[in-house]
Amino acid sequence: MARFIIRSIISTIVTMFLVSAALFFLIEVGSGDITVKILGVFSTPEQRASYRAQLGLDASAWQRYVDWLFGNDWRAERKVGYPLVTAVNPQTGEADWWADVDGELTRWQLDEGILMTLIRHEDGSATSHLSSGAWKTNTAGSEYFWGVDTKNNAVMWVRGEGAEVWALTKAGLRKEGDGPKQYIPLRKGLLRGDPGISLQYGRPVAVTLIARIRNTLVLAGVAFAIIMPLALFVGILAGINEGKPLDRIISITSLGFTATPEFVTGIFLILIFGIWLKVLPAVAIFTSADAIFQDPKLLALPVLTLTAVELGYVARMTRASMVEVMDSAYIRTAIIKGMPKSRVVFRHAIRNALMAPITIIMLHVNWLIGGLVVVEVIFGYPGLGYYIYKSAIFGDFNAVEAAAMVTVAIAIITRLLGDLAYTLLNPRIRYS
Amino acid sequence: MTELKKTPPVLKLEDVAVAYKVRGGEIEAVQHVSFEINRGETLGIVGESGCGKSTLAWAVLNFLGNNGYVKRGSIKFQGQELVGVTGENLRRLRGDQIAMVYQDPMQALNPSMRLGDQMSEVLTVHRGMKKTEAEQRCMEMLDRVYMPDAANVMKRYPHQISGGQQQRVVIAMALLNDPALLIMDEPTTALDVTVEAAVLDLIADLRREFDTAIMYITHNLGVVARVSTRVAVMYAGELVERATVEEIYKNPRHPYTQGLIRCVPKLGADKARSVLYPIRGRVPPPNNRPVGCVFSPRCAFIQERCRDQRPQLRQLPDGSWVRCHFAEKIDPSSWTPYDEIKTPENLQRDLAGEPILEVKDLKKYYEVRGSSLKDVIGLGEKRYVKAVENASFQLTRGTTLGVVGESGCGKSTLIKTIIGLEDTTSGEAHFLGFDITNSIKDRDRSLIQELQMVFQNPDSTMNPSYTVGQQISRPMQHFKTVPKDQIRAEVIKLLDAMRLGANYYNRLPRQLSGGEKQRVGIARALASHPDLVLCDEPVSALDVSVQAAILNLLLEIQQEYNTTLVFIAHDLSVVRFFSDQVAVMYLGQVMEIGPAEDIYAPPYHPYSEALLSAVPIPDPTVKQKYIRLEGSVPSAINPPDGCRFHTRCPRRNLLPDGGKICETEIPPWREISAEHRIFCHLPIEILRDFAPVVTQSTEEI
Amino acid sequence: MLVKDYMTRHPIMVTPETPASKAQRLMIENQIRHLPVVGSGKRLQGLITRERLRVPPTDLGSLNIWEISRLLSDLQAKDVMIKRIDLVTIAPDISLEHAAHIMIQNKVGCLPVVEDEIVVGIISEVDMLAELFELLGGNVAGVRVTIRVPDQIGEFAKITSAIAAKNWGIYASGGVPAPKMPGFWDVVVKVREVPRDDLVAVLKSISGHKVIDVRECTD
Amino acid sequence: MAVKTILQPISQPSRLQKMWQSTSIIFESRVATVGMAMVLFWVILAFLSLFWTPYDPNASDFLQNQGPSVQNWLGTDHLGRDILSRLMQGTQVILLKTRLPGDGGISIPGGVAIWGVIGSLSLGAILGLNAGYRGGWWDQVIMQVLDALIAFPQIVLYLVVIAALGQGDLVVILAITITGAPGVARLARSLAMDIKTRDYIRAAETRGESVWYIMFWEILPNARGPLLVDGMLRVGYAIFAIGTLGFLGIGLPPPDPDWGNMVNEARRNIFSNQLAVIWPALAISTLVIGLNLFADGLREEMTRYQK
Repeated sequence: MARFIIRSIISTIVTMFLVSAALFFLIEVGSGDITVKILGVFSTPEQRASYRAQLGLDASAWQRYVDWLFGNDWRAERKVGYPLVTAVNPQTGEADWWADVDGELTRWQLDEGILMTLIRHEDGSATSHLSSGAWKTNTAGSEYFWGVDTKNNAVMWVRGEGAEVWALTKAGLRKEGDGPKQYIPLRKGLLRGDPGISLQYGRPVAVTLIARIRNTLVLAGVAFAIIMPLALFVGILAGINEGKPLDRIISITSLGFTATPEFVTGIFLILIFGIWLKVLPAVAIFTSADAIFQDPKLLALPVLTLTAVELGYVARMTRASMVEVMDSAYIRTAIIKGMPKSRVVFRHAIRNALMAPITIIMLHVNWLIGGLVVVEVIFGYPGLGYYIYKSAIFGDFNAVEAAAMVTVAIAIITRLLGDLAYTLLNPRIRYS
Repeated sequence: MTELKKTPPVLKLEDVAVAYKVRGGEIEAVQHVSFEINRGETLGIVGESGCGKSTLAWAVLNFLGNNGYVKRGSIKFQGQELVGVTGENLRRLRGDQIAMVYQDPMQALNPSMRLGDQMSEVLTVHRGMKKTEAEQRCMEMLDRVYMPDAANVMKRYPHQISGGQQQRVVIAMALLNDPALLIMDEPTTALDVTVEAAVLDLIADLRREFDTAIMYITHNLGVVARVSTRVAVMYAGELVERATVEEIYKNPRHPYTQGLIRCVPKLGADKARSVLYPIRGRVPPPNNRPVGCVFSPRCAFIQERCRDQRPQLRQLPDGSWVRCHFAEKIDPSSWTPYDEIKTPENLQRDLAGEPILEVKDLKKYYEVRGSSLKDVIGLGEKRYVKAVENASFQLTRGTTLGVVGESGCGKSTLIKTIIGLEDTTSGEAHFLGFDITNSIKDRDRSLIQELQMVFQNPDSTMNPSYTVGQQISRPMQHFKTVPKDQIRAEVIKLLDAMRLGANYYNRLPRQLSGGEKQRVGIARALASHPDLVLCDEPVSALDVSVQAAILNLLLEIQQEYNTTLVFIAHDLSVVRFFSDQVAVMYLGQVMEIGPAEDIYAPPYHPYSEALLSAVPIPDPTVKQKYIRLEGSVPSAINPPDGCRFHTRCPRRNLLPDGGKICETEIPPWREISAEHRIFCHLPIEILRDFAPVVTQSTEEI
Repeated sequence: MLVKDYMTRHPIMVTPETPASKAQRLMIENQIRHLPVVGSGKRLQGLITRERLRVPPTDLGSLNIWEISRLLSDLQAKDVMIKRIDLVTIAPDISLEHAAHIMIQNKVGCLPVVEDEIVVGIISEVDMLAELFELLGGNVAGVRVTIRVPDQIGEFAKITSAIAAKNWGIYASGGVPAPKMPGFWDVVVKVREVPRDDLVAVLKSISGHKVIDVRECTD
Repeated sequence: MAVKTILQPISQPSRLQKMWQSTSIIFESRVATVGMAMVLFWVILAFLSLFWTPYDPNASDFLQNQGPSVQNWLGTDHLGRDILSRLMQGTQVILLKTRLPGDGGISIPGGVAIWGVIGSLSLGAILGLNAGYRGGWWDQVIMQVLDALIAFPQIVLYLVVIAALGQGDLVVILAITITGAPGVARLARSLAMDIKTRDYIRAAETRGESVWYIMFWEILPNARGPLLVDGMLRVGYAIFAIGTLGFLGIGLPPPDPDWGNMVNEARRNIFSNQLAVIWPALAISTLVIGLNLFADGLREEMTRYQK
């Protein structure tokens, strides 16, 4: 058994890496120029190039993958020469990057060609000083300086060559002088819980994502809690009555539900409950991310839609497995031993019949997530799926990558759990 | 004593017919079957596959599925009608008064329940016994079926014990409630011969002790002879003959029974001195049985009356029952072989001729992975399954080497290594002077062509997607042995040689019977005119009547093409009949090798002796010495040191201090003659002193 | 010679719900006189004998023909059986003579053999008689001699050694106190394949012994 | 001689008879027959739409959001287009044609769903056969990659692929291929692992046949049945997916009407015109259910046939 579990875990880790790489390169390589979307179609190539540099997109794809996954502060640290740390900005509640210069959290700023040092105080405010003797000379003779700027980038200024950059502000693009030659947008990397900044909203992805994940987990959890017992029950019921009318009814109904896309089911449910019967709101308006906790009734239709689609699938799997088991030689033995039907089903059949569906159900969790995306879009539910959809449409790759990795992680971890459950149910693996 | 008290039969079938509903009608799988079984009696039911013998067992248990039912007749159990009993009444009978043991114990046991739970529920459900008490009983019963370490076995899962032990558990489970009737459907077919022998002994013991009526279903004439008191022979859904076991073998009345007995080689018979006579034709399908006697199309004694009048089962003056119009008139000794059976002649081979295959110290180890953390990441100590250890032999052109041994003895690995499906770990192997220790990928095409193989399972030997012609012509195209435009003619020539005929060219495998598929398999192997053909149990999956035909065919081919054969089988009689030279293998090691007739008579290796003692012989008058091996075959990962057989050897104590030497030292090869060698510590003199295992009882019964 | 060796294993049994008419038919068809009634798991609940199936005429006197037939068809095994509490049973490990004693004492012709209340067999007078038959070698040919011997230690040995000295084999033997002759035992021996007169001569030569009956039986 | 008389030649069925035999299995199962009828209905409509639709599907010729009438059998949508014409035209791009990118407006025969499934069947079969037959490292590596693909929630994979490559028929085909291939590969692998234990594979190996010959000429023909049934089911999934993508607004691009997109657009007017939502929704579910029933019945019948 140890062997099986270790293999599963190793395979899971390898899978996660493969997936992260595939995801990253697919999006990075495939997607067009993201700056067009952010800056608008009327932006000039020069503006876009400048902005690309600020986003760090001018680095090689490999470099960015490593940055994305493991962060780049350790890389920037070597250039800056000081440890880089984060400190929470009390105004925004988000973390800012600072260099730890001998115990003082420090940033730099180039003002009219003069390098200024910003020292952070305990309360979060900073005071500005003139920086002296910081410039270094490179082999070509020009003076340069690596430091942390006020926009959480590690940057390189060159003395006397303040570049002209286009900065994105609330009011639009603004041309600024004194710009750095090189940017490293500081990040901790996905593995350390920092998936970067959302390009669409300009805020850290991690902050918005957590509320979304929570909402989705509520929706999926409620649906899962309804689907599983119900589907297993119905499937087993159909399985032990193979070929009888009850089985036919259950099979055909569940086939019908499974084969109907979520959006069709969802629309029909809205029509029935929202428009014709008027018992539930046809269009649920989620005023805030916490709306579901204030009005749980909003969950009803999304959950019902998910249930309709998933129930059929799981029930069919269970039925097939049950039919196969009921046909096996050892069930025949149990019947010939004179065991009552109930004992044959509960003691002999169910355990074996559940082995196959449990792995398949766990594999199916990513299908459930797919359903979630559609359901959340139909009902405007503020969850992970809706977030992925919005981000994907916008091309917000930081957000898509992070959210997709979360879904993948959920899928893979449930599959691992499925493997473990299978191991526990199946003594042939447990004792080998 | 038992004859004194007349007791009613436990099971009585009268004119039973069982039918299955299928699309567009129904099929009567079993017709006109009548018999009774008394207490303490074993009725052996023999017949070839598809004759309806298993259906009969299911009919007794009223377990015919959704589409089967007893169409006519009555099945009385303990005087009470079983047909039509359903629900709770039926459930109470099953497992309590009627129990069953099946062919494949691994399938019959629930893989995810502990054996103890599976056994004890029989008692807790039927008798309302308390769990602890029931488990106590189960343990006693396991002891009774000679299961070592019963308490431990109760806690295990089916896959953790061996096949023979599983069958003991199933038998113990069946006997827990002291049933009046025990139905056994091929209970030993999946077991090795030495294990089978032990289980058969057990069944005989238990029948005496429990006074149970046993309905024993099997296809094996040898097994029937060993366990039964009376025998019923079934053919095409009908019971054709019923008599005591002695009578059936000594004086078979029905032409089919006579035919069956002529099909199987007697242990000790060889191809030079005896001939196997297959039954011509094939069993008619249930929906197309002849109007008259079901056996008439295949009967040598057919008369006009047989064609249109169906005979009844009737009793002859000597007490046996037979379904034949002319049972009294048929004299088996007047039977003459059909024209088409050529009796191969001049089959004595010279083993000293030109060697075609030379194998020396051949080893094949497989690496196995452990399950510890170290093993998973590849740092664990490497362990090996020692599948073949130091095999050495020579094979003369045109002769046959038979390899016998129980499952896991390495005989299949040996031929896989020779043919190149596996590469060799070490040792030498030369075929026609070429080195063949490499794998087939590295061999020259012309060498591959000379080494071909015939496989065991007729159902998987042919690719279901291609016609017979396509499959036989493929080797000719591949090896380019035949010009393209002549391939068809060549294939048809081969088909004729296989006695199949040109009209088989376009048939698909699913239109062929098992024997025909096997013939095509042989034709395909011969298509490239190989010098050496390796046969991996080519007849073990076939019915006996077909088996004889295939063996004859192989003999004929060998004679015609002067092909050399390596013939693997687990049936000792077949190997003896078929081979010139025999190698006995145990746990990867060749234990004895020599001319066929020498292997089957002393001096022999203690393992060969045990095998001979275990093999079921289709003749109740033959006496076998009683030798049973203890324990089970050790793992090939850690084979015993010294002699690999020492853990089970019944002859060890003939050596001083109980054979200590066997545990530590690898035995020497004892040269009995130039060709005959025995791998044993026992000196030749002692080996020579062994009494023969098989003796013909001279006393008339 | 224990009960378990002589009892009938796997007797035909019925459930308490079996109609009495069916039970009767079973007994007639299979020529048996006792039918144990068992619940689930062969647990003994009662016993039906042929006598129990006869309805006492006094019960019938007041009924008309229709009522009788209905009464009979409604009757179940449990209505006619001897109840478990009234039954005498025996365990399989008891000696045969002990069983005989129980049967004589209780004046019953049959004892269900039970182990933990579960029926494992049934033993009846016929089984007892069968044992007697076997004991005295009833089924083989030979010379059967009855000898009256004094009730002393060593007298039986004289007979056996005399026969053994001639290299003959005793097939069966038995002894009982001579009827109405205190101080004497009647010993029966059966010897196979021996000339009658030779045997009698040998036995007569033993002093104090008296051959009181000689007969030769064939198969 | 006696043998010859018993071996009466079995008459060879003609090609037509063989075809009838293999199709007649469909009618053995009521489920499959019903499924086939549902699928055939749409296929016939699709072919019909090539030559005739009641009106131009993209012309706003009528009043908006009208119910069914003699003029417009199924009513009109929010732009005043005839729903029936749009439904009929919508079948084409799923089942009958794939529009190549470029200005020429060139289409190739075979719908997006069909090509997507063909793609996933071919890719999956190649990967699965290699993994299953060769085993060892091949198996490890291929299965690891496939596991990674399977780990993606399918819809997320669609979103990502489309976000990366933009909309278009070929992109949808690619997305269906990528999402479908792992499933096919798993099936092909398990079939190959089963079939490779058969003796006829041993026979081919002892003939020294190449690995590719064994995989494609010895194994594949015997794995054909289950793979085709799976393909049939996958056409259903593909239509399902195309509908979902259309609904999300990232499916097949205009001008051809797309059922999912029709549902999405009509949804906005759901209070005033419910029928405009119901028709395309029904269309998708009947076609998908039909395909599912067909495949299911066929599979059941095939396993019974094998028994």
